[in-house]
Amino acid sequence: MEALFYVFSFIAIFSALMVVTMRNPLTSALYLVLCFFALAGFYVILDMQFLAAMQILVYAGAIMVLVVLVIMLLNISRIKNIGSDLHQKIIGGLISLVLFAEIALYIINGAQKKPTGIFTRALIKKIGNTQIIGEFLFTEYMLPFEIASILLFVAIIGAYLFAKKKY
Amino acid sequence: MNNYLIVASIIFCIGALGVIVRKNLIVVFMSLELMFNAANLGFVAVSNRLNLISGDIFVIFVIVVAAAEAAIALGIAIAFYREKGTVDIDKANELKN
Amino acid sequence: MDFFIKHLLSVLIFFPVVSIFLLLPVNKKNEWLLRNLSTFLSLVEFIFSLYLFIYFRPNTYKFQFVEKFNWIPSFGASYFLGIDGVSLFLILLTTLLTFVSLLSSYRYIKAHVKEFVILMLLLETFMLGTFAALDVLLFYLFWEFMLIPMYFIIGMWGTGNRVYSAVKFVLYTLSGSLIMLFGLIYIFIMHYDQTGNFTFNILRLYNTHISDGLQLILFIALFLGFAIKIPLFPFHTWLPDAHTEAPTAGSVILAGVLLKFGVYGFFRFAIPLLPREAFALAPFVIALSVIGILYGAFVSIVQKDLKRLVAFSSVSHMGFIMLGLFAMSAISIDGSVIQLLNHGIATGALFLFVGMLYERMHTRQIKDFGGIAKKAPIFTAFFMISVLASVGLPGLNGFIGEFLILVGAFRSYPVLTIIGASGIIFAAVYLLWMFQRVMFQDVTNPAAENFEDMNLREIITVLPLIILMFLIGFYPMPFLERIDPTVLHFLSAINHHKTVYNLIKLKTGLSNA
Amino acid sequence: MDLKILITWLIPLFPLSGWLLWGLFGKYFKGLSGYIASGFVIASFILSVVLFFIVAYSHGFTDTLYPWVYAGIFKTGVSAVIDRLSVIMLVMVTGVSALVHIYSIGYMQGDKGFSRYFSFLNLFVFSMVMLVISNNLLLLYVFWEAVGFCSYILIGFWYEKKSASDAGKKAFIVNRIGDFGFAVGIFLLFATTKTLNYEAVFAAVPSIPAYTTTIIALLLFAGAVGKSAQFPLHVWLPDAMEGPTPVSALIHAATMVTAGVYMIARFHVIFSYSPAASEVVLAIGTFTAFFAAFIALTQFDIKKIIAYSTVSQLGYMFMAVGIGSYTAGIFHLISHAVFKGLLFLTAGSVMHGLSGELDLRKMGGLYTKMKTTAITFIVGGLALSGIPPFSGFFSKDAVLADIYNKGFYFAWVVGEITALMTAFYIFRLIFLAFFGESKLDSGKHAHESPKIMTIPMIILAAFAVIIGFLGIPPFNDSLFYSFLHTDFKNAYNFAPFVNDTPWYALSFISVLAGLSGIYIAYILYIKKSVDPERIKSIFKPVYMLSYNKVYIDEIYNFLIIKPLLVFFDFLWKVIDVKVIDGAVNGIAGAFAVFSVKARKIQNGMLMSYILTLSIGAAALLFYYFIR
Amino acid sequence: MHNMPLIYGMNFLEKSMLSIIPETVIIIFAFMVLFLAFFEKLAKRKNSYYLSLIGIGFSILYVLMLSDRNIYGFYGSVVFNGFEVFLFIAILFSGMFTVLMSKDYIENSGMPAPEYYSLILFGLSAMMFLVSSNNLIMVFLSIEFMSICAYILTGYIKGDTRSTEAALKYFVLGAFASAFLLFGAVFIYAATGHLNLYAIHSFLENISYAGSNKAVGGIGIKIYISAGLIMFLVGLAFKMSLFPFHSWTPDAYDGAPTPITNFMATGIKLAAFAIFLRIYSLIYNFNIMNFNDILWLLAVFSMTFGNIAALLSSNIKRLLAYSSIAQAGYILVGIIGGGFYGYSGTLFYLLSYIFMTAGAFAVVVIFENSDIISLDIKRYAGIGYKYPFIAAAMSFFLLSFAGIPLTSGFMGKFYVFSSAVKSGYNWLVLIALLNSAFAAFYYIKIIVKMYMPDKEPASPLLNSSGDNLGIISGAIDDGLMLTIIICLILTLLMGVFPQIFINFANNSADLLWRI
Repeated sequence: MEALFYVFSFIAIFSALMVVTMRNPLTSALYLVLCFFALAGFYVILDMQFLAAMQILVYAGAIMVLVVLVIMLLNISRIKNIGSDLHQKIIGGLISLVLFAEIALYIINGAQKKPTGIFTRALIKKIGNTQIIGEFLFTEYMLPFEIASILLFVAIIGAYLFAKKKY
Repeated sequence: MNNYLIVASIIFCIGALGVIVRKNLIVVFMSLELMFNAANLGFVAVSNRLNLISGDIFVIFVIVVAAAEAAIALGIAIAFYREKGTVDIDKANELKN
Repeated sequence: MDFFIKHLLSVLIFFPVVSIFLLLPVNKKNEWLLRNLSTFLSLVEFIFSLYLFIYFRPNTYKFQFVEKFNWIPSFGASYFLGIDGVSLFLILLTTLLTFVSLLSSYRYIKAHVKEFVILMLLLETFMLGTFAALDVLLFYLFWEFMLIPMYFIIGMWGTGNRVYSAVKFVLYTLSGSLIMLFGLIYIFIMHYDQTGNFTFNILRLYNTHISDGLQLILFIALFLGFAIKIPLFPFHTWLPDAHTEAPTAGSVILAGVLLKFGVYGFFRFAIPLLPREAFALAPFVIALSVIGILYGAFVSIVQKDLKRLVAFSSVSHMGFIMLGLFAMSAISIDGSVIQLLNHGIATGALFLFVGMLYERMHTRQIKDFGGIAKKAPIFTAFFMISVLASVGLPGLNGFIGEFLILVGAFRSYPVLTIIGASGIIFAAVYLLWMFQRVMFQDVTNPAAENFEDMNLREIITVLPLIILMFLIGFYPMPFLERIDPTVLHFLSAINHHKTVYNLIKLKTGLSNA
Repeated sequence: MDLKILITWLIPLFPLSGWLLWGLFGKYFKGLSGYIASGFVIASFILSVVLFFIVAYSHGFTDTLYPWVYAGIFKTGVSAVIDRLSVIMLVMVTGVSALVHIYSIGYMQGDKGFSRYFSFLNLFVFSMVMLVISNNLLLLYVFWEAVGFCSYILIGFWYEKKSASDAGKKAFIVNRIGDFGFAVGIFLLFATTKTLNYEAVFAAVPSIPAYTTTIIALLLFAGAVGKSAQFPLHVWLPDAMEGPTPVSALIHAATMVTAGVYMIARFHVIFSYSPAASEVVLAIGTFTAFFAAFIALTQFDIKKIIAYSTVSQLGYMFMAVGIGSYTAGIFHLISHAVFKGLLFLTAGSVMHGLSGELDLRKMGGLYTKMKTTAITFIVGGLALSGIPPFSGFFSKDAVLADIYNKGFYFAWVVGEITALMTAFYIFRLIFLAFFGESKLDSGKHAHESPKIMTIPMIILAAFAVIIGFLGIPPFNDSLFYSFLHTDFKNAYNFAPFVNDTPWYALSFISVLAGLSGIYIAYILYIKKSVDPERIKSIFKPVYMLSYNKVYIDEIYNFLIIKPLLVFFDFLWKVIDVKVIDGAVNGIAGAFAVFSVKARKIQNGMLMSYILTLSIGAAALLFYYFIR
Repeated sequence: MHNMPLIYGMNFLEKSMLSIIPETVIIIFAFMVLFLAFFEKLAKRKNSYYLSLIGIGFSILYVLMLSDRNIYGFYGSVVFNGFEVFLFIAILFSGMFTVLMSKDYIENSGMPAPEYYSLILFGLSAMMFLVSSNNLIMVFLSIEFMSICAYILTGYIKGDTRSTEAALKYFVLGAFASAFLLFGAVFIYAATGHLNLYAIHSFLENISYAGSNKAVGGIGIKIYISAGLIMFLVGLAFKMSLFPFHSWTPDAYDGAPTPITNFMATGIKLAAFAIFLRIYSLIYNFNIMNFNDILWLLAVFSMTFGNIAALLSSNIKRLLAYSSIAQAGYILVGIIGGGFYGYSGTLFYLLSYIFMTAGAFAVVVIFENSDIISLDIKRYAGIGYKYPFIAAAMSFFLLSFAGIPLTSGFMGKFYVFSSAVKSGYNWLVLIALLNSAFAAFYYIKIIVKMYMPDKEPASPLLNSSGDNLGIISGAIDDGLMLTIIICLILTLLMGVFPQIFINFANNSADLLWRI
């Protein structure tokens, strides 16, 4: 388990770095996919196979495909060479380092709640995570689920409005 | 246990870095996705640690929202490209002061 | 009738609003009707306000014509009106000057007559409300909104760089009164903390107990608000601009009424609310006022613009008033109140005459005038009377006020009073010199050759003021006998604080020794 | 209310109503206003005479017309005190005014400001009367300034002339300076005694500490200095001659300028309780007497000469009240009022004859042309130079004798010398004007004035002769003294008589002085045995000093007025505009600058927006450390 | 079902449905409006306009019908009580104004109406969900929902690069901010193990009483919570456009269609403040963290920056944007003041803020529609004489922004500031007052332009300006006039007789505590 965790975290962080550093958006898109895979791996470790599946399907499957499609659509050669200037890199690096330091500080010095829930690994294994999630999704989180559906609908309208040439 | 959160925060900050330094709208968007995913990781880890399930539910909704945002983002990207002929966000400088 | 008397203050405050509604349907083109109707309505208002004087019981300090309704219960704010000997005359002054200035602007205001008269009446409402309100929130409401009509009057009908002056006027006074608002809110909250219920009733707020250090801060806050309005010496720079650029009516109201609010605020709010700091800081305030007296006089002497000269002269006069108020003796405060009226009357009249000069010659530079006395005897006579009234010539109103102020103040602050009293010399210098250069000598400016004398309207405009000058000068008793009880009560109310303060001073002095 | 009170208030009422009449409806009356005005004043003159006898055969009284200013403990009414002092003054004031009114009808004939003139003249009479009878210091101060105002308006009567309006302004402002002291004195008096009513004040005076009394007395005296044109503040009186001559006669010779003396006599209690102050009065008086006479020696403007002589005669009066012999002072005041009024009226008649000519060097030989004027003038001159039996002799000698007998020898000597100079300059004037060959410029042919002007002159001349006998020496048991001195009984006698030299010895000396003065003038200007030019060249510097009025005006101008004006200009242009207003506008400007800076943040670059956002987040997360 | 917090009773579906009726109505109407788009004939702009107005009207009706209810729907993921009633009304009003403003605007710009109005309605429903949401998932979801509608509407003008650019900036920054919000949620979740706000509240209650004993991990949990709250705050402060997170405001306001600018300035800000108030009021009493220090800074910076930046801006929309940043600062003062008094003050201020802002934007829209006048303030010269009523209304709204008495702005400021003084934040109030003193400058600058243009002969002998006095002849949109009149009346009413509104606010602030 530990070993797997480190492997996955290495992959995830490495690919994330690649995403932001690669010049060619296509490359970074592929690295992003890799990163998602790593995250899916984490989920598997954490006994959330369902989420892992979602991750692969929705993200790596749907969203990234969409992204790649758009990149292709927008004449890759034009957008490949959009560099970024140095001082900006430096400041950005600094800021994100500071952010990380601070968050890490909180994480290290803080303490989480004692585990009080009942969904132990054993229970989840017994019932099966998909079933549990399903139950919750359609009882306690029914309303968010509905809203999410409307949200997606609106997003479709939006995409359509943005993408079409004129009214 | 904190390791998961540390990893999550690292990815989060990398995402932030990407948003800050990159000028390519598409890449910026991807970095945003990274940030969201960092949060996802955090949720899953925490809910697992606390033997809870609600965190995992949250992740599902985050994924949904991410999808929606992807749609919007790419729509905007296309519109922007159509008008400016590029996706360099530095070209978005008409509105100032 | 009985109802009318019982709610006279409300009637007075809201009658101008009613008149505005009467004026609204009138067509803009029909300036004749607009002017006369508005003037007539303001005259009616003035006549109503005379009822106050008639039904006012002298020889009592109690508030009269009191009206009290709940307004905002959850702030403890109420629609609480009432007048005592001091506000009575300020209200009368307001109604009179509004009438006068409306009558005076027939010729001066050429454009947007409708807007002008409406704004003037609106302004009147708020001025009256400010004087009548005994509820702090209500007072502040009237106090601050008053700026807006005045701002429009200066900015729309002013001369020169009127916009600059108007904006300066508003911002300067606004910042002052916002700081004051802080002080008021603070006292309001303190009273809540002590009694556990919200109230803006000033009479209740008087009982708020405030520790010394706090009093200092709060007094400074209130001081800024009121001192800018007066304006006291270092805060005076908005005044010359505003007065100079404003149209005649604006200057009259500005000098005649608006400047009074600062003093009134000190009398009604700052001193009774924070008596001990008032006593402690009195020397500084008095020093400022004396500086103001001399400074205003000195600067007026060298002015080249007629209106600016009068403006600076009111800095000097307001200095006298503050000196009297903060000397904290019955005589001097009586004097200050009388002087409030006098300044309103005399300076208002001066602005009227300057306005007439401007209407005829289209200039305000002193050097462009001269020899007008020969052309316009009536004008000369009235102008001279007002000049002398503001010089403080005995027999006219100005003298009574200044003399009482100085006599009263001399007891407690002999040196400062003497320095201040030297202002009467310089007053003579700048006013008479101005008068000589403008009216006497020979005609230099061809424009003055056919300088027509005052017509009937103008005579009617200034006559009430002139009559008042003589009345107050020769027989001030009707005024004094109404003012005196109020002032005595004011002093007795704050006096025990004075004794406490003296005790403290004594203690500290001993401890130092 | 009973008769005498009615009379008391009628006296001021007449002129007051006159003023209102002419002031409001003057232009409907035309020439008539002069006669009616004079009628009013004559009426009040008659009433004052009646009042005089009432008081003489009964006793004085006070009355309050109405409560005037009641504020806290400050209570004063419009109230009158009628005692022997005030009735004498009343008679004098109303009498002289009546004559001047009548005279003016002729003098101001055809002036377009005719009724304006009479309205203000009436106003003056009213104010002067009130000044005399007022019973508290506030009222006194009011009319003290009111008469000042009248003189201002009447000096500047011909306001088209810049010099006239200047003179009026100068008179008012210089008086104001004196009044400032006077007012402060009143404040101090009130602060110490809590009242301003005469009786109460006088009752309180003995109990207040001496130095306070001195300060009060000196402050009040400052007012007198201004009003009566004593040394530092005398500058306004000579210029005041710009006004119509009858005005000079009434205001600047007979009545207003003597108010200072009257005031000190009225407040004799205060002054007598502070010898120091009285000595100051004496010193100022003495100096002014000499100093003014010295200037008068060399002037050529007849009115100026008479004006300076007024100043110097006032000096005599102050000497008298300064040594505590108030009766003598008042006596000289009365007689001076008469003969100086006479001199001015005659001078006016000369001007009238010469159509406004004032320069001695352009006159001469007028005696033949205008006899009445000349004779009356000479009578006045003799009275002024103290030649028996003219009134000046009695009054001035009464003063000088008291000064000698009370042991102020130096002052006495100066007084005698001044007497000599007085005689000299007035007869210099007479000789140059009325005798010798005419130096009139062509086209000017002098003519005698009309009856309406000459009759008042003659009446005054008669009085100038007879009035002196009221003080038939020895003065101290004369009729006048015995009538008046009772009013001064509660004065503290700080300067007792040290020797009682017989009066004739002293008066002999002063008559000698007078005669010698006349003689010098005679040899210089009639016999011409000595050429004035030679003497002028011998005493060149002294002459220039005298001729230029000791440069007082110039000194004031350069040392006080000019610097002040520069300072005021600095105050306005630099302190006000640059410093104070600059600060205000500076703040506004600062905000504008901030605004430009602040809007730099909003540079339209998404990049920098994200930066600010994340920096903000990082900053907030710093909370961990301040936690 | 097991760890589902049961401290609140009813979880029956019909009760739950009751709790979201207003939103549901709006959504239904949104679909109906959208449905119009499919039919050329029906797609007339008017239809969708009126239809959406009717929808809002119905929703308001339902809100009023339910006004006395106190419901926890859907297993406590939404709440509906007086607090919501107040804010629903406010939000629906802002939506109504937005719709009213839009008619002529989209006529002129030829935008497809049905989508536009339906998006506004969707946005409204999102806001209402946000306000009533009682669960971090709901919060996140509805914020995103709301934002997405806003992104789309911002970029709605086709072929206008400014609009697209605004949408771009708004989107990137918004997503960035909500990522922070999300990460904050992780921390809160980790600390408390709850997503339901009331559950979180009761949990915090326990630990705050347990003090800092290791048994419950007091200190550590507090650290986690503070981290979570801070990052959450970043996300919300972005929507509230407080100082360091304000940067999108001027550009988005500028680029967006003006009615949408109004929508953002009123609705979104309102919803954001509401949810912040809800979350904040839950942790306020417990000594979790002295949050007020941070808010203090944010408030001071926001108002100072907003005012200073607005001082010189010449574009009216940008000026209003900056001023809205400053206004956010003032509103925050009330939240800092805290307590019942402070919260009710905040609500009152928010309500008054809606009316003045909507009124001001309505006037802007009028002058945008009548194409003679652009957004540049210089072009406003002299309209005081041309359009007296509109100019007067505009000046009144501006004065209300400036906080001059007789306007709701004054009462709101007074209420908020006195609450802050009450809890001892004197310096804050003093700074705020000085701010509003010099803020008056740029509001008055506009009035100067309208009434005292330099063109006019600078003398009392003005030549009376023209005859076309009176309202713009007929051309003006009745919806706009209606908006202006409503806003005018309400601004005046809240300024002079605020008691009823104060009662309303009090009552809802009171229910904010009720758990």
